[in-house]
Amino acid sequence: MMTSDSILLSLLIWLPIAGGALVVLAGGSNAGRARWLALIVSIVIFAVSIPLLTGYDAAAGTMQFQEHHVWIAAINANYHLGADGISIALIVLTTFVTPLVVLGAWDAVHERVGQYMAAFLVLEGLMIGVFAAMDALLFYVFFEGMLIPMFIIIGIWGGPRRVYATLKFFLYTFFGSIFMLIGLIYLYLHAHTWDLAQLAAFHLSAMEQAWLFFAFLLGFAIKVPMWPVHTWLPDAHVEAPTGGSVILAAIMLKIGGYGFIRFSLPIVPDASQEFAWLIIALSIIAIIYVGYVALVQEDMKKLIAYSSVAHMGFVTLGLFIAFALMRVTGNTQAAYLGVQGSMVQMISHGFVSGAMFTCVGVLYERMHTRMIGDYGGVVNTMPWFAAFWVLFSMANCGLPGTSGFVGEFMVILASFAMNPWVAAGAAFTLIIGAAYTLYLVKRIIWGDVTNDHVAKLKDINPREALVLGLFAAGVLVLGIWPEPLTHLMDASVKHIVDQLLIVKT
Amino acid sequence: MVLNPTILLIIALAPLAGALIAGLLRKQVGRVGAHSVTIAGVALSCALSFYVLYQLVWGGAPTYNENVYTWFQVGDFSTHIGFMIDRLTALMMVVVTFVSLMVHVYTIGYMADDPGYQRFFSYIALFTFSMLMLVMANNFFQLFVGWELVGLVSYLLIGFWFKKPTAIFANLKAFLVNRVGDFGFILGIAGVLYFFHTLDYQSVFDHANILDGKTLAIWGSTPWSAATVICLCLFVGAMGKSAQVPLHVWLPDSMEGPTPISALIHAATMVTAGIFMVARMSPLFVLSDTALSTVLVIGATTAFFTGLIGIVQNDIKRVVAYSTLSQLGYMTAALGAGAFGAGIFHLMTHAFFKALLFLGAGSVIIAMHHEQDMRYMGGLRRYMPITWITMWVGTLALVAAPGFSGFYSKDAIIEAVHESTRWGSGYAYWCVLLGAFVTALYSFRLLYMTFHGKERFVVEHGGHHGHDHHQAPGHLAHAPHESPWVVTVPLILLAIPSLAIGWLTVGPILHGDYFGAAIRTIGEHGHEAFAGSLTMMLEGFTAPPFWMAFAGFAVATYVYIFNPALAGRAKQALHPLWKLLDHKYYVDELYQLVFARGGVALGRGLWKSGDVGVIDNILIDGTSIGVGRMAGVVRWIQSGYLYSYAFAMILGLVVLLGGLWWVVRV
Amino acid sequence: MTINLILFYVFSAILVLSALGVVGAKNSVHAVLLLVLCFFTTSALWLLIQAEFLAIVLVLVYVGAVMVLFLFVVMMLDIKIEPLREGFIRYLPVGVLVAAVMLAEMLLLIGVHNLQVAAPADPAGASNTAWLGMALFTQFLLPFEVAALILTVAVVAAVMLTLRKRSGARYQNPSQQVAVKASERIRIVKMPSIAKMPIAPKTEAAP
Amino acid sequence: MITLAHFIVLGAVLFCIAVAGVFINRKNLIVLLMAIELMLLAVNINFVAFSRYLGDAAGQVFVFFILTVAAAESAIGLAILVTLFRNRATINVGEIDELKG
Amino acid sequence: MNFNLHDLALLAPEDFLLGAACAILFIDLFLKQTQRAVTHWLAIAALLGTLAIVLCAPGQVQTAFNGAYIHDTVATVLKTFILGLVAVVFVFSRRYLDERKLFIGEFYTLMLFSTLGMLLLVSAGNLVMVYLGLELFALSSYALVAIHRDSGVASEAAMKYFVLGALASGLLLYGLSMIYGATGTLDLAQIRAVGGVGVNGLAQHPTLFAFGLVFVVVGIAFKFGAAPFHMWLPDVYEGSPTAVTTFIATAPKLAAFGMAYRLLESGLGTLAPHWSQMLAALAALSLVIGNLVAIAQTNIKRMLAYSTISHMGFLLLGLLNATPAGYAAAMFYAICYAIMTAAAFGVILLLARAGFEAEMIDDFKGLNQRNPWYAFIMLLAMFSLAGVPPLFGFFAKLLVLKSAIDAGFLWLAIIAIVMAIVGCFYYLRVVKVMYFDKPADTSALELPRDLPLRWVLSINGLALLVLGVLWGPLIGWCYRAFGLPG
Repeated sequence: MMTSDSILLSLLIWLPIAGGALVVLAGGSNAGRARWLALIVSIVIFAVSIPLLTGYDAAAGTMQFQEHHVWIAAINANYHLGADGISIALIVLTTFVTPLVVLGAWDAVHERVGQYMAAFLVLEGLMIGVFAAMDALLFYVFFEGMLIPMFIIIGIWGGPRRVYATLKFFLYTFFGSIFMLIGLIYLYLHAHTWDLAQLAAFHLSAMEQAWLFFAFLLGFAIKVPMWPVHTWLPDAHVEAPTGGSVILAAIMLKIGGYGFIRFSLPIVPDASQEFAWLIIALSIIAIIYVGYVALVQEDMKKLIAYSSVAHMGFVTLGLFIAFALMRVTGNTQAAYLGVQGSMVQMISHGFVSGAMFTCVGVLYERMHTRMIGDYGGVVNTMPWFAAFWVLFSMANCGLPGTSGFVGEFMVILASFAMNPWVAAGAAFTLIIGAAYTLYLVKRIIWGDVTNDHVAKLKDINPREALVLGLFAAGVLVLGIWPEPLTHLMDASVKHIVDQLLIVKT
Repeated sequence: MVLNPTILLIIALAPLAGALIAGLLRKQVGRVGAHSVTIAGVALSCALSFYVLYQLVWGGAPTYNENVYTWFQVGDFSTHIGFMIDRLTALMMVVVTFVSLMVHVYTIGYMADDPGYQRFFSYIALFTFSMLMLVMANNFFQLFVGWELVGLVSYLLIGFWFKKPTAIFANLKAFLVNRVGDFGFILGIAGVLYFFHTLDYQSVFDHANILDGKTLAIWGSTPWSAATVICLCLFVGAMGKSAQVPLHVWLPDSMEGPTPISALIHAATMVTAGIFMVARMSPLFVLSDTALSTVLVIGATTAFFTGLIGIVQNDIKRVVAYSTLSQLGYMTAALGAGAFGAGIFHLMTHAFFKALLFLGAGSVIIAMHHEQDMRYMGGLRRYMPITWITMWVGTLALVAAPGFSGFYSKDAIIEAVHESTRWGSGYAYWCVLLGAFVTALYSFRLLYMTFHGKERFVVEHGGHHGHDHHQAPGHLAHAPHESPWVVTVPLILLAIPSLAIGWLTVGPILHGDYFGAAIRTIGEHGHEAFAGSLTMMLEGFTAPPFWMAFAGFAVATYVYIFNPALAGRAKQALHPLWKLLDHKYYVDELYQLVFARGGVALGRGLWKSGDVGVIDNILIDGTSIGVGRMAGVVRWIQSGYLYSYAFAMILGLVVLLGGLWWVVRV
Repeated sequence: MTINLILFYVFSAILVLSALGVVGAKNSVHAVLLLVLCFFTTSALWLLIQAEFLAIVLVLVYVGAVMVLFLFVVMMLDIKIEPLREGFIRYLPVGVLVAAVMLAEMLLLIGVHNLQVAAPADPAGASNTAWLGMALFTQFLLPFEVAALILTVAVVAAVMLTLRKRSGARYQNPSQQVAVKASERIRIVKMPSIAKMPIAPKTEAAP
Repeated sequence: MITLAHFIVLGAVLFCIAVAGVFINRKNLIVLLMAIELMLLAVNINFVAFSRYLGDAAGQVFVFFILTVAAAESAIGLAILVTLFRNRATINVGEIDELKG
Repeated sequence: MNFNLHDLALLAPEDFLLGAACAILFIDLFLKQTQRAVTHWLAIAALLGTLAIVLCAPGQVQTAFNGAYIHDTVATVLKTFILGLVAVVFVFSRRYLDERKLFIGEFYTLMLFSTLGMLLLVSAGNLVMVYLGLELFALSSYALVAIHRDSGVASEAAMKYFVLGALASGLLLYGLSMIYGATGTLDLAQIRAVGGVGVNGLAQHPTLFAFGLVFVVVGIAFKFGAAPFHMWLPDVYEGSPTAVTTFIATAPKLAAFGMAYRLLESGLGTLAPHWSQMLAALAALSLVIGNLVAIAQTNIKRMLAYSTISHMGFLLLGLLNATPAGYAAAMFYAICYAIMTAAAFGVILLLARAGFEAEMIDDFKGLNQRNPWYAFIMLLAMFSLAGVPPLFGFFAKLLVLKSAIDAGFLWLAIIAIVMAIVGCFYYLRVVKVMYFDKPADTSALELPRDLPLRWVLSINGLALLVLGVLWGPLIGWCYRAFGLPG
């Protein structure tokens, strides 16, 4: 079967990769040319992704922009792309963040600029591939392929312990995903297809579902990351260059959540229901435990990384309460809200964490330290920067009016319908999230100038202001009016949630 | 006559526009531009708010309840930004915008020398916007949005002088304590959604009775009444914002912010959001006696015990701050007693006189060159008569001197608590009654220590070197003098309602049908007796609260005017009590120990032993080290000797042969 | 017990003992000679079951060529007879045990009782050699060619590995020899017809 | 009567001796090469016996090839041995352990 | 049956290669050292010519020489890649040999004979041909390992290779003798047909057949280098001149697969339940030992040797399924492995200079800064070996894992993936050294002006990426070779 509604998704996958090759070939020796080329390519890609938003029929909520080509006939694997509201939201997030990363690294990276930019562009293509793949094998290829550029990014342009961090990152995530591969192979051997839609319709016994569930869980839980398999993230974030941290936090983590939506929920719904308590418990632990851990971090990036873990707890929580809601209480409304909440949380976290890491990068470029103790009173010398930082911090602790609030709000509301205590656990983030975020703000931004280095800081330049401003725009727009986003995803979310009712055993 | 949505939008957005212009274009608009644009915005809001109030009260406009836009829609559930304007809302809008306007004007004088001038105006205008969003909300979601936004602005303003370590400690503390309240609040909202499937006020209030008989399994097998759970959760939010015990700790510290902020946010408006919210939720609260009892007890406790602390404070603003706490306790007690109207009424009167007191205190502070310790004041009435007089007005209103606005509201509260038969009302009555004494005591103590008696400050002439930052306490470079008109005019404008608003409005608000359906009340408070403001005033002179207040006045007068030495002796005699009060019952210390240090210790423990110790070191790195060791061991087999290689092969063969034999042996 | 069987046991005993000797011998020369003995006895055993051709080939090829090669190498290399190392004694029991276990397993799996078959009659009308020849040149023609190839490889490899150019030694260079031109072979020297002095002319020969 | 079993057992015994020779021998590479020759001899005995007792020529043909290859093998083996000896001046198995780990 | 010309025609590739090899053997004699390039190019031409003939061969299954030679698609696929890879090895090796005074005709001759042995092996139709093909290829390899006559380690490696190889072929032969005894025939097809209870063989004795199988499996495992028959492999990889290592690491794995397929499937297919258990045990051990010990290596050649062991474990995962899909997966794996390894060794060869072997992992320090392109090629090779998509190696792993799970060896698949993670570590270490470490010498790397080497290496490296994305045709070919729709 060879059908194509559009080549948009293919373009979005391959343009960045080709662009990456172009950047490294044409700009390998000339840093300036590499930067401009990368910027132009990434902006073009963003422009190309706009028709996804405008051309998408949100009311239908189906997979659109489909492309279907036979890839490997021997094992019935297809190059099958498609995007629904959920995918589109994440794809556009990716195309939006990438130019910002390119801009953000404009002056921060001096060595091997061409390779740096190329790595990000290739990464972008692969990530879009993950969000667009409708074939499990294709998904897996993109899913794993992402590790390579990220490994390189952390390893080359990272901090002093970059080798440890990047190896840990790679092996950790590889470990998880390879079990998922076993699960996928098992599925293929029984269903003789890699097509996600067909897999979702394939009947599996309770035992099979349980095993598959854990295979998927390992893969996605590490990616998200969920407690207790989160420890790669702080290390990776701390050591990664700014752009790496931004992409890692803003998009790569989302792939775990996206995986749950595309794999665990529809393919093994009964096992997902069976073990939802586990995920919910882990999510709550992530929110509370990791929150406390974030509180005591001495390294800005580590703190933000831990806060990412805590925030991603909302994503998994929102997804897995849906089972209890749909199947036990029949509260469809709350189930929608929960899943939608985790989606919104993902997008929002993309902006917020991306922005936070960019901010850290701005400081790091000037002071070459990430230790909180080396800062203090930055507001005195960098008022505009401080304003951005406070804004993003507020978004990070879920202040209404910023994007950080929307998803948390939805998930807390939804989880109350499942169990007030779960909601209480989730709502605890209001306290602990504010505690670690504002404690950070207090130590870095507020106060009198603590040392000469801070005294010499210069406020952000127009380029940085542009990057932070765009992030801020994302944070605020989404916070003030999330309706377009929820509308984009609503029908797709409904579709997914309705599928949860299908009992497969 | 119906309300015009455009006007409502302008009311909300005019301050926001001012805030954005002043904040983002501070270089371009300059100082004058900043205060002009924000004052213009707030003044417009204020004027239109009065117009709206007029339309509602006199124009017969029906309650306005429309959405502005859909915030999000998920399935059939949607949240909106929208306005519900009834008389309660309109009253709050007027109070908020009026006080805010006064504070804006006052700020011109108060912050004249501050480098963050534009930023300040931007913040307070933003606050006005947020507070308006809060009070004008037509749904729980927007309520929460406003709720949090005012928290944000409060955070920013407490930490306005971000170089002061105490300020940035206080703002963090304020935000976190508020967040504890919000924690409960959001759960309450979640509960509302769970039972009502909507967050719109109207639908919820219309169907409030569906909560009847609904239960939640919260703990063990005992079912909890849904109404109680929801109301308690919501009330936790109110406790945070309105600084009720035990979440009161942030409010005194919030005095680290500039005084206009203390007046606007931490006295007149934001802290009363909790009161407003509970009143707004009255249709829900009336469903749960348990919740109301809790509210009553907590309110009464706050009213009395925080007032006591005010007696021992020396910082002029802190005295007013504890007074605020205490008054908020009164309002809460009123809510708990079911007298929602009285609570709101006190909220309104309190807004005026407490703003007045704070601004007056601020005026004193300006005069004293930012010295806030009352022990270095005294006799200021000669230097700043307007401040002195207006402060007297405010104080009399505060102590509920009959006729002053505070009298009408506080009396109604005490009466309501007295009449209440709810569990805990006996205790509450004594608290609020004794509170009247305490209020009078610390209020007059403040007046006397500040304006009367001997001058305890030294004016050093010719001290031109630098500013007075490094001055020893009580040493002033210039003689105190009356504040400029931008300060005194707001004082006067606030003194007028402090004096008269109660007299004028007690009838319609408390005994008339002002609130209509906006507030659901229980009981028949005061209906039997109201015969006009004058009568009420006269009756007031015979009621126990008056005598309690008078006693307070008498004691204060004796101790601080006639026998100043007595204060010191009393302090000696009642040392343990004094110490307890001076340390605010050690609540701060306790929290610091348990939550702050405990939290950090917990975090460190989880991090070091959990994340680093178990997960990373043992599981992750341990595995890799283990693999490395195994590699070393296995590597040893590859000895380099041909015979061991051959031996390995043969061993493999032997094992395979053995395996085959095992398989075929049967 | 037939005479054949007695002969079988005798030869087998010699074979096994000499094989043990080969493995355990301290002196390489002894080992080579014992191996030769092994081949001889094996050859005898094969004669017992009328595999004459291979019996003879074994002696000719192995004893005549391969073992001589071994001996040659043993003699050529100056090999010290080294004392047994301690490790050898220590691990010997393990080695013997493993070998014994292996033998036991093999015998168990072979199932000796299943192999008590007698030899069938000789194929009528053909000698063993002819019989093999027929098979070799019809059915196994391709392997035969490949075997030839293997021998070629062995030659090439052996020459490559062992042929060394020693400094000081003189070698022929076939490519030079083949490529030589007539003009290089002989130099025509012009001589004056009148010899003033009886000096012998210098000539150079191609190396 | 000599049965097939006699030869196969003999082959097995010889084979085991040869194999043991490979891994028990710790001093002399040449002996090792000879052990391999012994091993091939054991195989040859098997083949000849099977061929004879099955009345099939193929087995003996195979032996013929084995003999040929074994000769080539010895040639190469000894050539390598000589090279090794030239480089290391020893053919002691216990001393040839530069490559390990 | 008699010999006829048709038989010889079917052997056209081998005929051609034999003729060419002999011709080169002679021509080389008459070349001066400065003209040695002629040998080089002739050898490559010979291989490519053979390759062309292979590809032109008819598609249907045919036999020649009374079944001694089998022509089928499996053989065609394997021959194609064997020939191609040997040609690549030639291109890669030339400069390396030249700089070490090893640029001699014997290298080419022996290599060609060895290749011929492999071709015969993968087409072998009876046990004799299996043995002879194996020996032709093995004996040449032994000699090649020792080609650097003045190198102690090379002769040591050769000696070890030789002794253990001879031991292995002795074991194999013992097994073959038992199979012969059990079936009474040397022909693989007949062996399969009689299945151990043949008319000619010892019908009453079923275990003899399986008994022989054990030795056959050992022989095959040795050729693959599967643990515990892997001991030769690290020493040989390390000790040989890198050019020879490259050869040993690539094409022979295909030949070994061919041999395994011929023996185990064509001949002993009826014993699949037995041998698949045995292979499972070997696979598990190979995976564990190969990956674990590789971590501890500092010499990249040795590390790649252990990685080979683990890869052979993976390959066996496909083989033990004993279904056409499994064989296809294993063959695909062998091809993939050979291509990946060729790239890795190609980079080592490229970096090696006179007096510098570039065989320590640390020699690759900062390669990315000195030459990004070849660092990238090595990166592709390493990630491919590690099995990270979208590189070629991943898909090979995918297929063999699928086969193993399909065959019910889930436990084995789990061991395999766990060890793959361990394996990842040491491949990543190479990438780490190349990309994350600072080079000792930051100047741009001086690369040889050997353009064929650079181009072929680049193509080889990129092939890992391209085949990773478009591996459909290749797996399709493999599937069709085993009669599956592809």
